[in-house]
Amino acid sequence: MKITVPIIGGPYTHETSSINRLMLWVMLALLPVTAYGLYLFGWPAIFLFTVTVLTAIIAEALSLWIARRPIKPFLLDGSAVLTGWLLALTLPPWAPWWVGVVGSLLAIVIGKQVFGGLGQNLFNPAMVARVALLISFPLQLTTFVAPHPLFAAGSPGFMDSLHVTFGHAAQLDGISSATLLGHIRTQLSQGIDLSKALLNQPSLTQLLWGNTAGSMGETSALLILAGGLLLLARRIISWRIPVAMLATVAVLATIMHMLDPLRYPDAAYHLLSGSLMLGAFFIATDLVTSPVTGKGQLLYAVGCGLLIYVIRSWSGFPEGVAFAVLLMNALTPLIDYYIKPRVYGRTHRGEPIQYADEATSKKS
Amino acid sequence: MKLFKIRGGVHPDDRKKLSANKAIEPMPMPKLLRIPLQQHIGAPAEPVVRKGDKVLKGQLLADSKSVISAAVHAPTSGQIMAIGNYMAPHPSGLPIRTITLKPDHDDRWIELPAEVDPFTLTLDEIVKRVADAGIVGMGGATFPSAVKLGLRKRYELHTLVLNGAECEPYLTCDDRLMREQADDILDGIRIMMHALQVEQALIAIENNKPEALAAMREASSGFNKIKVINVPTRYPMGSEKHLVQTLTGKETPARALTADIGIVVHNVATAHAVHDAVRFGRPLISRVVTVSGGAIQQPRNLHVLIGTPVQDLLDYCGGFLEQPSHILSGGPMMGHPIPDTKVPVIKGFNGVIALTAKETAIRPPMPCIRCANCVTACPCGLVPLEMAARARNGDLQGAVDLGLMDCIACGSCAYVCPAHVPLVQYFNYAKGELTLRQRAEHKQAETKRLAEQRAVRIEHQKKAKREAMMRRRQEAARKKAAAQTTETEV
Amino acid sequence: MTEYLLLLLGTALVNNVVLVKFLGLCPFMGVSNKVDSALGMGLATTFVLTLAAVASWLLEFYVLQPLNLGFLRILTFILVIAAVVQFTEMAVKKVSPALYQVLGIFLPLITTNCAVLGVALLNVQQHHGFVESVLYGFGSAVGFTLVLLIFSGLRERLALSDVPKAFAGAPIGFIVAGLLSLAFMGFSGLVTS
Amino acid sequence: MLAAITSLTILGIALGYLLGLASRYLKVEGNPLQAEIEELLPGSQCGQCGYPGCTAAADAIANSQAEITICPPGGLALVEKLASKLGVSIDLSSVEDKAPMVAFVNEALCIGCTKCFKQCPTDALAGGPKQIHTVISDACTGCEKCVDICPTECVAMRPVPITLQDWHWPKPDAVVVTQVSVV
Repeated sequence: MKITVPIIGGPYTHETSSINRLMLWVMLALLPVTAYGLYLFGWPAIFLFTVTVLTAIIAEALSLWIARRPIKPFLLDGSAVLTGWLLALTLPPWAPWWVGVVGSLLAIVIGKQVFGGLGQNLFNPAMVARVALLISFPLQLTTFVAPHPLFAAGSPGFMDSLHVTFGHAAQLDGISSATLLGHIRTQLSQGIDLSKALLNQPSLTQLLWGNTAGSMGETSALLILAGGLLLLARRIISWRIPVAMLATVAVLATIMHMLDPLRYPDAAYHLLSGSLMLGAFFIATDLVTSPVTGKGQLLYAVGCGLLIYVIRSWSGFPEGVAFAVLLMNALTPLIDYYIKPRVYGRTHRGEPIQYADEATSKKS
Repeated sequence: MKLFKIRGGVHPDDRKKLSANKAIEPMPMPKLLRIPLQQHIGAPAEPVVRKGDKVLKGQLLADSKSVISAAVHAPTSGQIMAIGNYMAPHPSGLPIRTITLKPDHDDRWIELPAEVDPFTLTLDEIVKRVADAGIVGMGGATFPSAVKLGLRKRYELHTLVLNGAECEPYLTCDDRLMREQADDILDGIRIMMHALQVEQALIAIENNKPEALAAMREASSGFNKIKVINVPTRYPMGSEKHLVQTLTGKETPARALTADIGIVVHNVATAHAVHDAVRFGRPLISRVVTVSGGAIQQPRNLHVLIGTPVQDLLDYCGGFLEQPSHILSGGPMMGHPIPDTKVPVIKGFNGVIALTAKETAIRPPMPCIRCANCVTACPCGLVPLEMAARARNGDLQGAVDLGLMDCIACGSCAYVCPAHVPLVQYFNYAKGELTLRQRAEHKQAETKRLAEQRAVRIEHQKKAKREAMMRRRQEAARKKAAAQTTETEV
Repeated sequence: MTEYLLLLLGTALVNNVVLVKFLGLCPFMGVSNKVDSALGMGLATTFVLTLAAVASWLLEFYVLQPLNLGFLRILTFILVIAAVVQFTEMAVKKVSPALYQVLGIFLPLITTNCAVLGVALLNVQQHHGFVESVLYGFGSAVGFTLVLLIFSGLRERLALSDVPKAFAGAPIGFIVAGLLSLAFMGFSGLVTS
Repeated sequence: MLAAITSLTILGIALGYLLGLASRYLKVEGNPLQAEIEELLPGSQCGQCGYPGCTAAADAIANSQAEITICPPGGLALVEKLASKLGVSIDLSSVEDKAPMVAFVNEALCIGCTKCFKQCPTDALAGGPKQIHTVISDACTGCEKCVDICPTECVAMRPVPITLQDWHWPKPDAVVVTQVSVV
């Protein structure tokens, strides 16, 4: 029997892993918190989510088509869906449809495809879109609503919801509700200290379960944690980024809270509110834009945590996850440039190891 | 004994069950043997026989003529049909100098020296016997063993490590050899210890081979200088430098040999060949080859004469179950594809593996997503993704700066890559290209010298011509002057 | 003390010369291909910027103001900056010929780096004292170096990626600079001066 | 007015004086670059770059009058070295690396005129007058001078044959998904 076999380089056995599989696991991990968010904020959230993800897919396909790259394998890798998905989770659930569309276009086209597509982007595409939207449309991006669970009394029905998402956004004024971080920021700027500002605000348990105002997928710390643990168990992300990032924020918050309890909320509030949890497990851990070495990842995560705390506490924005992640994304190449693992048989500086007794092992 | 951890590494499914329980069996005599003259690292051997000669089994066919080279012997008795070029058992399929031998089926040995007690020989005599037998590293690296046994002269050695890790999936030839011929291997080890003048020998066997471990333990029970060590199953445990690190905790300095830290590593199959060569004077003319893989009808361990066509091995194992997607010499991690099944088995072949597409799980490559799995897996502490990106963009110097030359091409990175980037091929390409450039540079230096010589020569010629011209002119002037004087005299 | 620290932080991050004030874009785009050369350029600019801030403040305070020669400000400042740059160029050539080669035309072009003149003029405009001027100059330079370093790291990555032809080179550079600027907006409001 | 003129003059003179001093203390001797570049060039004086020889070419490169890609025999490796020496970055993928070529004499056509071997800068052509010439490929730089001069057009450039020692794995195709036919 004569057969021809391709002559390609080795190895000729492989782990049963692929990019699609990685992306599918991340989506699976996002599923609980997404489902809960969609339930919590009702039809408008479902519409916005659908519009955002669909736009991401279409934008990806169009970009690939324009760049004359093969469309099918890159669409099927799931990265575009995931980008749209993550972006949707960070948007206010009742934001108008065009926020999702513009956001997805920014994420896929400016955030990813101009860099050459999958794996080439320097910044997290979802966070590029999130920051660009926040700066361009501050009103729409900071108008949050209290939870209006699906089918609950007082929640908008299907038709009303169409109006919320695809109609005029101005009607939200009556039912808008601030996020905890936004509320604290406003109160502090008015000279009201935390002992009063935190009255009538969601309790820690509420924050844990996520039954509060906030972005679509950021409210339930517990469900995000569950998804994150799944990714950790599957070894898709390493423990370093989430742990170091959360620990940095917690330590800083505790120190500042001890220094001035009336101005700085304690660690629990910081950890459970805003997009910190989602950021720590799903956004900062983005493989493409985070450092490749363990030490580098620790440094990156500590940097993220530090920046988040600084921006939350002292800058003009109540929430800093997106900014912090973008800033650390920008530093990632430098981190990878300066922090490299030690090469076998070499010192950290790259010189061959020299043993003190080497003189004895080589005869002259 | 305390063992030390190595960095990175992977755990590929070892799939040794396919052939681990098949005893080594001899192959029937093939119709033709094709014996390449370079089956080792170093210079090719020079033929000492001519076309048409009748040779006996074990007779020298080609001798090593330089320091790093190895002799080649006749695997059986027969007639030399040709000395020419034949397809090499190498991915390129380019031709290589090859002796074709037609067996006469008598299988008659050349007259062998009487059996000697190796411990009465001088150290140099042992090394010479190993060199004369044409023994090379049989784990696949094919470095001439005699050179390694002579390291005693340049290094202060204390330990001999026997590599029985066999960390490549599928391969079971060392496993079977240790199970079946433990005493012979042990004798070889003792001879090598003697030749190297080391205090101890450590036989390292991965813990997925309990039978081999037991056999070697039993064989070595009487010798307290020889220890059998159970090392964890983890690829690439069989890499010389990493095995030494596991056993001693010491890293071999970059660009140096394990001998620099007083250790010499040999394969267990090499020890067996040393036993044959030194005690009985039998050259290396055959070896054990594992024929395995999902596409093979009946996986087996075969005792094969050097020069046997791979096709014969496949036929003997019942051919293919299904069409293989790859046929390799060696294991799936570091083995190489063979260009055709007509190529011969050589000294470094430890396996012939035919894999199905499902087994290899190779997919079309996608762009790197910087997941850093390769960084975690690399046993050498490199950043494969960055090195490959530079090789891909033609920045070879950049790849070298990142440690390309410290890469052992073990394939751990490519094994775990979810994007299926052919990382190892990038590194092999870059290394090969750099070697070519070095050679080109060498040539450039040479041509520069020639050009300068030529410039000097031409300058000389011109000068000589000028001088000749000058002389002629002076001559003419003198003649003229002489003529004038005669004229005036007249 | 805190005040000075905040001024330094504010000029380096919040009011970054490159990403927020959009000064000094020429060397920012020009000398950011390699991390090492970016670091060299950053250090050279730091030296020039700080020294120029000091020199121009002295000139302003002791010469221009007493003699009522405010109209000569830009002229004299450029003269001083040019001299400092000349000096730096000679020093770099002496100390590190390799860096001199790498920086090439961009080294003398620090003269026309608008960040240097900009900082000197802003010092006057914002009525900074001597120490404040030094810190303002130094802080700006640190911000410049930081951003140049970050950008060079990003561009080294870009050089290895498959940027579509239409965007390769300067276009993608500007896009990245824009995104970086976007990220730096997170610092806005951090230090209100 | 007077104050302005005086102060500017004083400033100019003072700065000029300081710079003059500085230039004395920070003086650098000559341009060592040209010699270093010449060291890197092939030195076969083949003239394919358009300059009369390697020294002239090195001079031109050192003064940025010539591209670092001008030397065909040096190939990609030389370009890389020059780029790192001069600190310029070039898109290496755009530089075409031609397969090395050597001259080959078609002995059936050669009339032994010796013109080629007088031209060869590295004495790579062997043979005497009225004898067939052959090429020593190890010494041939592929400068093509002999091709141009040969009256019978019997010299041709051929790629150097690949041997087992020279072979290396080819570069994998750019990471773009290709349709791999499944067997």
